[in-house]
Amino acid sequence: MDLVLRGLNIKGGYEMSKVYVDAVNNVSLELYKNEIFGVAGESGCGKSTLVKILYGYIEPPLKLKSGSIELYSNDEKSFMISSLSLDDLRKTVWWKHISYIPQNSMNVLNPTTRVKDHFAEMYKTYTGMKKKEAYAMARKYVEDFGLPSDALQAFPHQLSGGMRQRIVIAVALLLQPAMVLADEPTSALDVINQRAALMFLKKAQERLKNTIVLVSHDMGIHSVLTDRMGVMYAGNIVEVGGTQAIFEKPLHPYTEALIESLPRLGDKSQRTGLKGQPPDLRQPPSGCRFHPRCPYSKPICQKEEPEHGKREKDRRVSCWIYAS
Amino acid sequence: MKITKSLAITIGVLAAHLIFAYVLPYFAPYDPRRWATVPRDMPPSTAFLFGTTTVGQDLFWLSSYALRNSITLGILTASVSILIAFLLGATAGFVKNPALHNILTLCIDSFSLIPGLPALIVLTYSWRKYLSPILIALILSIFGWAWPSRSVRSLILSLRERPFTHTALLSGYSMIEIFFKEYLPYIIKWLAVSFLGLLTWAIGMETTIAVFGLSTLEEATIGSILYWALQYQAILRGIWWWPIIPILLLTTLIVTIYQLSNMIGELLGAR
Amino acid sequence: MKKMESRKFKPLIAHMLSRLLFFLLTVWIGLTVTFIISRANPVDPSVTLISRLLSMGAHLRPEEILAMKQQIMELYGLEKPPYLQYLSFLKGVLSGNFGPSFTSFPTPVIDLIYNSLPWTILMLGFSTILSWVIGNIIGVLAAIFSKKRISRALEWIAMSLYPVPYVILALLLFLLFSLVIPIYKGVGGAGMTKFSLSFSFIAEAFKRLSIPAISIIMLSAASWFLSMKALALSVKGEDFVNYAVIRGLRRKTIIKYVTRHSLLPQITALALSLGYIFNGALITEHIFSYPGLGRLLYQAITGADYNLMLGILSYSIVGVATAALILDLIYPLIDPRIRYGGG
Amino acid sequence: MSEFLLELKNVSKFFGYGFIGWIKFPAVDSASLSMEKEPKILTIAGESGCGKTTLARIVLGLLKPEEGTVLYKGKRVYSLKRGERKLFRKEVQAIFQDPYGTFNPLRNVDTYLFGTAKHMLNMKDEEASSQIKETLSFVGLTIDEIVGKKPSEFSGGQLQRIAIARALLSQPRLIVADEPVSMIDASSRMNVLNIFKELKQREISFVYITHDLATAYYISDEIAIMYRGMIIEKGPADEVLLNQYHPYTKALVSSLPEHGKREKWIKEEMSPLGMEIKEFLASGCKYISTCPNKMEKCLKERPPMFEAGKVKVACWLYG
Repeated sequence: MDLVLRGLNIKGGYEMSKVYVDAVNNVSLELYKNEIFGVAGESGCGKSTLVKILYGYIEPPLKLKSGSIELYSNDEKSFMISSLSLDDLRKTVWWKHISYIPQNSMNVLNPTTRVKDHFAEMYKTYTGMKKKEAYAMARKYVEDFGLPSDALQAFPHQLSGGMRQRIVIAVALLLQPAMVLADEPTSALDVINQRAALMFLKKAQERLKNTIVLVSHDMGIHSVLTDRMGVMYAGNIVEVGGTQAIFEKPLHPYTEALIESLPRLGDKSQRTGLKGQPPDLRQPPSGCRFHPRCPYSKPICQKEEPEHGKREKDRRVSCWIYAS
Repeated sequence: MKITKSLAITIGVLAAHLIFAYVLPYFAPYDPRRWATVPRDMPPSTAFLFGTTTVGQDLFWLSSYALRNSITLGILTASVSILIAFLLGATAGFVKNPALHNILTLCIDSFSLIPGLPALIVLTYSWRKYLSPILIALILSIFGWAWPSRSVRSLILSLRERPFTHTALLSGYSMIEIFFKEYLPYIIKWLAVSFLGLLTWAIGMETTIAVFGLSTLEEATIGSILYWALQYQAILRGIWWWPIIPILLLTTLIVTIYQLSNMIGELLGAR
Repeated sequence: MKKMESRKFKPLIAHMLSRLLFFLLTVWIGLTVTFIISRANPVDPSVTLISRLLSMGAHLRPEEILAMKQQIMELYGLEKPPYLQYLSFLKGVLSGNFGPSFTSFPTPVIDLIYNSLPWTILMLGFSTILSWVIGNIIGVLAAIFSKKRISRALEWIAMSLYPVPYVILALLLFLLFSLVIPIYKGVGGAGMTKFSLSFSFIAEAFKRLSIPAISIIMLSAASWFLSMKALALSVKGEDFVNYAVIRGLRRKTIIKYVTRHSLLPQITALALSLGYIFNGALITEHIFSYPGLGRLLYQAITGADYNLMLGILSYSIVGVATAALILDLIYPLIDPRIRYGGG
Repeated sequence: MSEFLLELKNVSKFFGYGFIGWIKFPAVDSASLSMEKEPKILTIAGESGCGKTTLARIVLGLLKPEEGTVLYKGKRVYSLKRGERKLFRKEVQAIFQDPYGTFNPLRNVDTYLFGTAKHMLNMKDEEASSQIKETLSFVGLTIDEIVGKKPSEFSGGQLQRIAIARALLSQPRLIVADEPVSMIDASSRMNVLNIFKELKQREISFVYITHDLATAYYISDEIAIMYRGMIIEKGPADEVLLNQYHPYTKALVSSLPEHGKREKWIKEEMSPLGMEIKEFLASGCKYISTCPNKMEKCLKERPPMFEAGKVKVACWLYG
């Protein structure tokens, strides 16, 4: 499989007057062409921060402490995102090769600008197109996507949340980037609109054969949409593998608890949740960060961080249970 | 850390003003309002720290009196205005009937748009024979309440929508208890900040109507000193210290109070 | 789809109606307050007026005084029941009839106001627009470059200027331009009350206008600067601006985004603060003897011209409310959310 | 005495928008519901803006409906006498969505517990504190953990448990839980929902308001589905959620992302929803713009509640 992005030992967090919040701790990951990679985890686990770092959008108080991120574009160029400045990223990498669908994305369009101008701005910025030409291009582009073209004339608030969401997705795919980062793209939408938006995203991905990183706290979404996924807890990726494999047999105790606590239609068996609270990342627990809540905790878990070890093919997990 | 340092400076400057205004008058060697007690038109010197006026008053003692009166008048006005603002704003915020609520809201909004100065001038003119600092404070209050009232209203409206209001209701608190226990801490924070705002507004407004010749001109206030300075053409005759001294006192006072209100607002998280 | 609905223009009409209602209510409340103020007079206005006439050297016989008193009572409608007095007062304002001025007897009050009004409008229009534009431009730039030292310096200056009352700054400038840089000496208010559109007139008017206007411009600009900076800083943190940054749009576009969005509340704020600015104009005009309503008002006070005072007060209220109404009606042109509803 | 604990008959609540609220739209549109005396968990499910929170507030006696009647134990909630009102307050309690909004950030959380004990149970401080201790231990907290602390010192899950303890303290008969777990992490959600299940054994009924059909299925006995202010389907939870009668319920269930549904979820055709306000004001069926089964009749006439098996459904398909 073709590699699209490689992140090595990424460590980053928020530095605010003397306090450091360790948001992403020593994360390594490889993403391939033509896949939807899911990042799962609960609030505060660092999944949004990870995506920001992958995009290279690092502004104070966010700080990248160490690690490297390399992106391989469709035309076989490579970019070292972690060492480019914001200005360079903007000029050479962003949107052409990697684009972003931000959190709360149904409300990110400029309320005083018509939808067509959102497209036109992108054409003008990245291809130097004239306004008229850009409008025509936008029209054609939107129609190709199966979206109603009179949505272009509307102001964002005139469209439904689901429609705005699909517009934002369309904007992200405008220049056919090798990779799209989607950070909780549908968490504000209701299930029906969420499904419509994600199906829209999936269809576009199938057509463009690019890579999508989909961040979501909702395990259900991962189960129906992503090909591979990583589960994050307190800044670490604790388990990576094929989505179906993970759902069928979760290896990490945390992944297991997440899937176990998921209620399902047609199944009324008693379910239990995890005990305790996620850790305070200003003072993360020693050893394995999950050990205070882990039902299988062993003495070594308190002392040493487990390796991110390979299990089976394409499956990695960091837990002392599996230490040889 | 930075806030505490500038807060210390601000409080220091304010304290100096307050001592000048409220302690010094007790040490005045004579009634500084009386004319012809000192030589006329003397520029500031060691003998007359702030100089003297054309009618023979020592500006040092006179402005100490004046500052006291101006601040007192300002405090009085701000208190009455805040009270009106609080009562009307709270009513507008609490009224359940939407029509009544809209009417009250429109009234408060209209009142904040009406230019107060000409109205103040007509009113003080009508009552000019009876003007005393208290009456002036009351008249000023008629035009001071509208702006803070708007904010009290919207503050209560937003508090009423907060879920903790429902929690309190479900815990058996009455609406009156909720008002005093849940809302008052927020409202007081806010009132503290707007009290200071009104204080500066009132001091400035008294000075303004005094310059139009419509304040208690016999009583020393910052405004009346300026009025007499203008009447005696002090600026054109080059007696610059006569207007400059009260202007400087007033400006430093008002800027200091404003800084203080900003800092308090920031500390309390009001706004 | 939704486009159909927007064609009905309902939100726009609703907006206009509500602003019109607000305008009418403001004028009505203002005039009612004026009426109450005028009747809550501890002294019988006819006595005041007659003693005023007598002190001006008029020799009147007792019966003439009585007749005059009767005339004045009629003019004020004082013998009628209060609600009729109120109605005839409102009628008087609407038809511009405030009776004669007593300082320039028998010129009607309305003529004096019409002579001064253009000067005030000129001063207010010039200084308000200029200060709003300056304050907002600098405010946005200070917010965009909020980490630069000059941005903090400007904020510091504005914070020290903002709370200063108009009267104080006007006096300071008067002092400055009369004593230190004596360029305002002699440019009193005398002459030049006829308004025309000739070039020499405009040049002369501008010369008289510019220095008094400085005090209004300085204070207003400081206030617009502060609110604009705060607004723009919060807009800068909003999702749609962040999204523009993520999309890699040029800085120019982002400044445009922030500016446009922060300007909207500033227009509303301008409409609401017109009364306050008008107060400032009155005091400035008085101190610089600029031939507008402020000077006229001072003349009315010194001349005990009660009719003139009431006239100025009533027209100030109507004028300020009208200006606010115009701004409110322009607003939807700039904010599409009002035009098409929602938002 | 009435056989029902709670009964809503044709309840409507209008909200105004536009110029001083001239245009009225029904946030709740003639909703009828009933709950038997026997302890049950009734779910009111629907998507954001469907009127479920408004309905919850109406049930709680916090928001007076313009039309219809709300009966609690056979008495009209909005015209209770003083003593009855007090009893109603004591017996009908609530848990809200945002645990941080539930308590005033300027006050200590324990004041609400002592306040409830004082007002509802007429307890003196000592008696109250032993009662509070007991209630807190039920939700897995101790009194020392919470006394003298502001809401900001707790996690969301802890606060939600304190909120449950507060509601329990007045010994309620009915608890209205408005999206109680939507702001809690998925892994701790079940802990809260299991508390509800356990409380049902202790003779407490629940109105569970949610957008999440999976948790609804997990805990509820009965369910009512709302769409644009209207209840469009109601009945036993198993029946409604597994057999779905109304086309909207079908769309909701099929859109639920769940493990094992992958193929269907991505491939099956579906249409996104229309614009809200317009649908609220529709004179016929409100689901018409997206419904795959729409008929001529649906446009003109609003469907009444038809019986279909064990459920009631507002759709002409069953007329």
